[in-house]
Amino acid sequence: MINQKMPLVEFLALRQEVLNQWITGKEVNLEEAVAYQKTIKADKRFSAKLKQAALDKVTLVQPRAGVALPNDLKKLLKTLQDEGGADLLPTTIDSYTRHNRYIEAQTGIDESIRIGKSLLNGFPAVNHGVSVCRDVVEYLDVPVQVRHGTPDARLLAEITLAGGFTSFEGGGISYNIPYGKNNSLEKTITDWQYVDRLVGYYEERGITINREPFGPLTGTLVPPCISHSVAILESLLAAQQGCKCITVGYGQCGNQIQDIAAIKTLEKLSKMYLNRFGYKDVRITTVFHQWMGGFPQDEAKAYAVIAWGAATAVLSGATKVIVKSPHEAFGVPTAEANSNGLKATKQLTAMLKDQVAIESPMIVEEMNIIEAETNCIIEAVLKLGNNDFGLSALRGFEAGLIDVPFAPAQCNANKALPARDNNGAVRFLDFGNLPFDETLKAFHRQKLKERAETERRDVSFQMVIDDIYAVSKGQLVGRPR
Amino acid sequence: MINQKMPLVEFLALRQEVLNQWITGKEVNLEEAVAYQKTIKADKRFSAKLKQAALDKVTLVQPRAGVALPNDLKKLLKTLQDEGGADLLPTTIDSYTRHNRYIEAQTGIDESIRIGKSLLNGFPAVNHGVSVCRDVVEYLDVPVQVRHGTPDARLLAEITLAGGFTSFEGGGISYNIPYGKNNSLEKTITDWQYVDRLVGYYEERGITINREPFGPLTGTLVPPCISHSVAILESLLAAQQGCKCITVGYGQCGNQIQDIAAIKTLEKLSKMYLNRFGYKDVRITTVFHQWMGGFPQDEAKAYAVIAWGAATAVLSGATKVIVKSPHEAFGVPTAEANSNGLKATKQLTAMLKDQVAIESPMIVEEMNIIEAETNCIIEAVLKLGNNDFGLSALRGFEAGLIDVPFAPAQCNANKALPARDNNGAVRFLDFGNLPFDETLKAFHRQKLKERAETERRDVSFQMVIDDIYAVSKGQLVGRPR
Amino acid sequence: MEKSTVVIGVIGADVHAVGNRIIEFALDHAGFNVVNLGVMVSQKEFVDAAIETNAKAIFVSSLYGQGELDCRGFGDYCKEAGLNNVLLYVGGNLVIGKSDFEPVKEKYITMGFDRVYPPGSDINQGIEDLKHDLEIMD
Amino acid sequence: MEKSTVVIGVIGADVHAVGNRIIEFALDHAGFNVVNLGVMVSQKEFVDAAIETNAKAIFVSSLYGQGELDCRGFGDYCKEAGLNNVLLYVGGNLVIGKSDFEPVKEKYITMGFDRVYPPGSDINQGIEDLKHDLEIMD
Ligand code: B12
Ligand code: B12
Repeated sequence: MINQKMPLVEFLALRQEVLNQWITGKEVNLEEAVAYQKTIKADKRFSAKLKQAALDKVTLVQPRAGVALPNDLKKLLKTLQDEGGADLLPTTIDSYTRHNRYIEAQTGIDESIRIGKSLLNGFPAVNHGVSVCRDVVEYLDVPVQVRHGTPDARLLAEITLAGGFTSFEGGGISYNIPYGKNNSLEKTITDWQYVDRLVGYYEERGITINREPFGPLTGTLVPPCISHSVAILESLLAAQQGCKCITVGYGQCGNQIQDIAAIKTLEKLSKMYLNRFGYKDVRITTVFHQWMGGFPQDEAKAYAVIAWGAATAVLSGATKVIVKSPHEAFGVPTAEANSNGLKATKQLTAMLKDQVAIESPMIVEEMNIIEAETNCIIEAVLKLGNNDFGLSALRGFEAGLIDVPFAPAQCNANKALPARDNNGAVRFLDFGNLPFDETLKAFHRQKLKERAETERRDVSFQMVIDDIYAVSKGQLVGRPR
Repeated sequence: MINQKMPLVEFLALRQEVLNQWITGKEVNLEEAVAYQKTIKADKRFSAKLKQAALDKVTLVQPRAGVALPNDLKKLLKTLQDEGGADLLPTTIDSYTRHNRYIEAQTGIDESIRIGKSLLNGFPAVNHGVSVCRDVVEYLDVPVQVRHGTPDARLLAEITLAGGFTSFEGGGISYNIPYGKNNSLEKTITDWQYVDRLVGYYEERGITINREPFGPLTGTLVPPCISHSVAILESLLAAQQGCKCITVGYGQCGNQIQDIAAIKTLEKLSKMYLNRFGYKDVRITTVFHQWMGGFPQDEAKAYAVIAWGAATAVLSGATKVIVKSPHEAFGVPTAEANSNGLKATKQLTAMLKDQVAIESPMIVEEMNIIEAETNCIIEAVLKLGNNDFGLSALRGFEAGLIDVPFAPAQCNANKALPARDNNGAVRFLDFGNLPFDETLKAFHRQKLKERAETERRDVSFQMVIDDIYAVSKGQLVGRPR
Repeated sequence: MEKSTVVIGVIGADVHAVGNRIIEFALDHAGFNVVNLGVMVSQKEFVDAAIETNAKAIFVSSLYGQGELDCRGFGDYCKEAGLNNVLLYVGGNLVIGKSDFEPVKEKYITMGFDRVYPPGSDINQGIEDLKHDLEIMD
Repeated sequence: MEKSTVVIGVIGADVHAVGNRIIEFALDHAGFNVVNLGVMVSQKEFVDAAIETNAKAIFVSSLYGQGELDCRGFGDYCKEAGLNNVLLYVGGNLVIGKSDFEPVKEKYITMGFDRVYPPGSDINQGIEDLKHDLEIMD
């Protein structure tokens, strides 16, 4: 980890090592890649399309999707574009690639070819290499992003950016904590500094690549202040390496007031901290993820959850919304199910775009809470790390000052526990080591006390379990039966 | 039309005439019917279930459904109850019965039996008679309501209330203006005074039958003040005849602020006017109808419209919501499609029930507008009719002081024209003879001017046409292409 | 050139008035002389109006699902009344329930209609077809 | 009576941790001795832990869709390691995409699992079955 923009020579030296990780690394020629990216027109670039959406105050829709084989991927993405009306497209990477297990990914490809069906849960872009990526991206009319969950995504970034993708999701924290078990945070942050430096390199050469920290983390009862803190740290880390176009994200919690307040504060706080450290020319946009937790199995009910997410996304003013499908509870959706999620979402993004979002003192109050919480965390963390962003993150997680609920990573404290309050907003039942001041703690305790009284039971882990199941069982607050 | 509770002897004399309209009228014995209604337990009574819902602050869900033959109807309603989770059930009456064309209804029944498929768009309850109705109602576990659109519903009411239904939709205005062409308003109001008197009779005998004026009227860009005015007049007319349990309704316009404000003012104003005329013991609840205009054909998009209606219903605090199905644009839904509409709706009524509705000065402002408009209309109308409710309605429509957009009835002025403003709220483009004061008129003109400027076109009928198609084409405001 | 007359209306006990208004507006704008009978129109009223106004076409709408019953024998009835050259178009939600359009179309063709339109059709399609059938050039 | 031991974990490169936590909590409450290997567990780790702790059952979870690849030969591998009497249960989202459960079940039975659970199964069902299979009385 370093605390400055990685010097060019150092970066270039490191590249050789990275490109040697798998055979396809050899295909990447940075000069040629820059030239290639320059041929991609504005309407197929993430940065331009997001900028326009922010100006027009509309919410763009984007699905998740990826399959093992290039031709299937092209067909799939084209359907999502033409039938589903996706404004932005993804390419979701398979789980072997995410763990740099390229040999197993190759088995997955071979097997998929053999039985004529994708056995991988995404597209193994590294194994396929640069020219296959270009072939995919060129086939489509809208910008395409790499979405994954890869702790060490250096080679993946090299190949996909040379391959014509114009946005890259992830970060050293957000693709470690929810996506791995034994990865050292120091290493993942360092590896992502490389990715950001690569994006910074393109930027120096006049090519803006959009970067998107993964907002929802574990997708499971993550209070806004936690995901905001990660988004802010990753934005600072990215800006430091020269990224200029960042989309910060948040996964819907379900209470509309909290969700609207979350998107508003996410944008505000990200900008504030970037400004504070002098990154004034970074453009911030926001992404709202439709409900990321367990879904109802019934498709009609799933549609309702999807639509509620779409509505909240627009009314919160998010720049884009990531869409779920009615198959969510079961498995990777068919192209048709995925399109249906998009169409349902688009109906509402369009129907609601002209509505003035409701202004309310209740939203302002919730914003104040989220800001206070996030500031407590970020200030404490930055202090601990002497304003060195990477070090701050590292020490912050070590000390449990940031703590992501239900994360599989061993470097996460896993002491803080969330639960819903009586109105469905996500609060803390256990603070772990979160550096909240007494006023904030009293607020959370009071909120959970209200719920406990309504439900005539004690505040306990059973509430958390009930909350985890709630949405899939048609509730928001997991009330006792 | 009379302006008092119809004297009992008069009512009983009139009954003989009504019961002679069709052979099944002979089956009705009022004494026996009262005794039968007394055997129906609280959990199968509309009045009790609505009261409880209002106390619990939950929103009940109810579908529309009806087929020609009793056994099919039983099966259909049972599916909606068990699969769809309907809290309240309907029986929608076919269009021949609505026009008292019992001979054609009989042909429809016979043909339906012959080809084994319902050729009628609803259940011809009059032709089937009292005991068949009881058989249907007894088969189910939740309360059942008669939903129709019948200008002269006297015989239908006699048969269905004796048949065990515990709620009856409609009114002399709301089942004339949108549902007929040449019906005299004087006659329909008089005929509905009979229906209300019948309900009043049951009430005197200790049986509360819920009455529900039909809120959405033509379902097509009806501004809240128009439907509110009709609801208030029909509530007064019903209360005068002794009805004590009234559910006032409103059809979703699509702008959330206007919709929430509409439900809140509907309840408030109805209570206010009932109080003013001394009907202090009438219990008022509200019903929110999911979007009543043209639907998108695509089912995923239809789900989004349904879910948006469900969400707004709960957040507005409506006591119940009437549900559409994903088949809406095509035809009467199958039991499955209808259940799917219910399930999607229930997912959100349950998920959102714990959320505090957003309080906002914008909602208060919109409430003020709706109240001012409605008061202008009602005061002018009551003045014209010397506080005689029936006469007021009659003269009010004659003078165009109340004017329902797109109504087929000749007794409606059809001069006022609605269009959406720039935020999607429904305003007036042409006031016709609506008795608005200058401040209100200036407000509407200003709102439409804003839209015209945004769209760079004049305010015109083309806007209205564009608005009529908008939702089915995935918009709310019908913007020019 | 003289304007051609089209009789329009919603058949049976059907009161869906919105589409009917728009059809009137669109035909009028397209240069036709429109005789709008409104909603709840009987077969007899359609035929009488067509004879009286020397109409070139009748546009029947049926939205409420009972069109199958209402439109029975419409073609024969027109022929009996001597309306041999009048074009008969029908559109709307022509049967109860969501169903394949082909069999529905056939059913109405058998009843004597020249053209049949599925739910939510663009009225401008109907107008184009009418111009084509009447050999009117734009 | 001594507590029976169950080894649990999420197989392969799968990091879905939420269900795993709940399974641990539920088995623990039901009176079992739980050895939770967490997420990203290899076949070898499952087998080693089962041998070491003298486990009566292994609960494999796979959520992320690649279970078909990860679970291949699991039964044989257990047998080779001498785990002949250990019950093998598997649950989660066992294949990619929404599909009929019967063929999925068969596929996993063929791989050597004793019981197979469809997406979103109630863990208490698994616990009941386990008690039945181990002949534990409540
Ligand atoms: C939350 C979530 C995530 C979080 C996980 C956070 C974390 N680290 O835990 C995040 C966002 C990180 C994530 C990532 C991914 N996810 Co995910 N995720 C989900 C989601 C929405 C909920 C899972 C959950 O927590 N459920 C709640 C728990 C309580 O239920 P459960 O896990 O099903 O477990 C219960 C039962 O199944 C049962 N059970 C489970 N195992 C066993 C075993 C036995 C023996 C028994 C008896 C019972 C049993 O008991 C458990 C407790 O009640 C599901 C979809 C859904 N279900 O709605 C998708 C889902 C599992 N994810 C999926 C995918 C594809 C991914 C990604 C590959 C792609 C992506 N979207 O980025 C990555 C995978 C990364 C990796 N390497 O594993 C797919 C799997 C597809 C498939 N099988 O076809 C799903 C189904 C979504 C979908 N439809 O596409 N995901
Ligand atoms: C608004 C509406 C109402 C309003 C009507 C107000 C009024 N008086 O006009 C109210 C609430 C009163 C109502 C009542 C009923 N309705 Co209604 N209603 C609708 C709805 C939602 C929209 C209709 C509409 O205005 N569309 C907008 C206009 C512009 O489009 P359009 O009518 O389709 O017409 C266009 C095209 O079809 C085409 N077209 C039409 N005719 C022709 C003819 C030719 C030759 C051509 C070329 C083109 C053409 O051009 C028109 C202009 O663009 C539809 C469902 C939908 N479409 O989403 C149901 C619908 C038509 N109604 C239906 C039913 C069953 C009823 C009721 C029986 C039951 C009830 N729910 O109370 C009653 C019927 C009363 C009666 N006797 O007719 C059903 C019909 C079922 C079926 N066919 O299987 C529908 C389809 C809803 C459903 N899925 O159940 N309804």
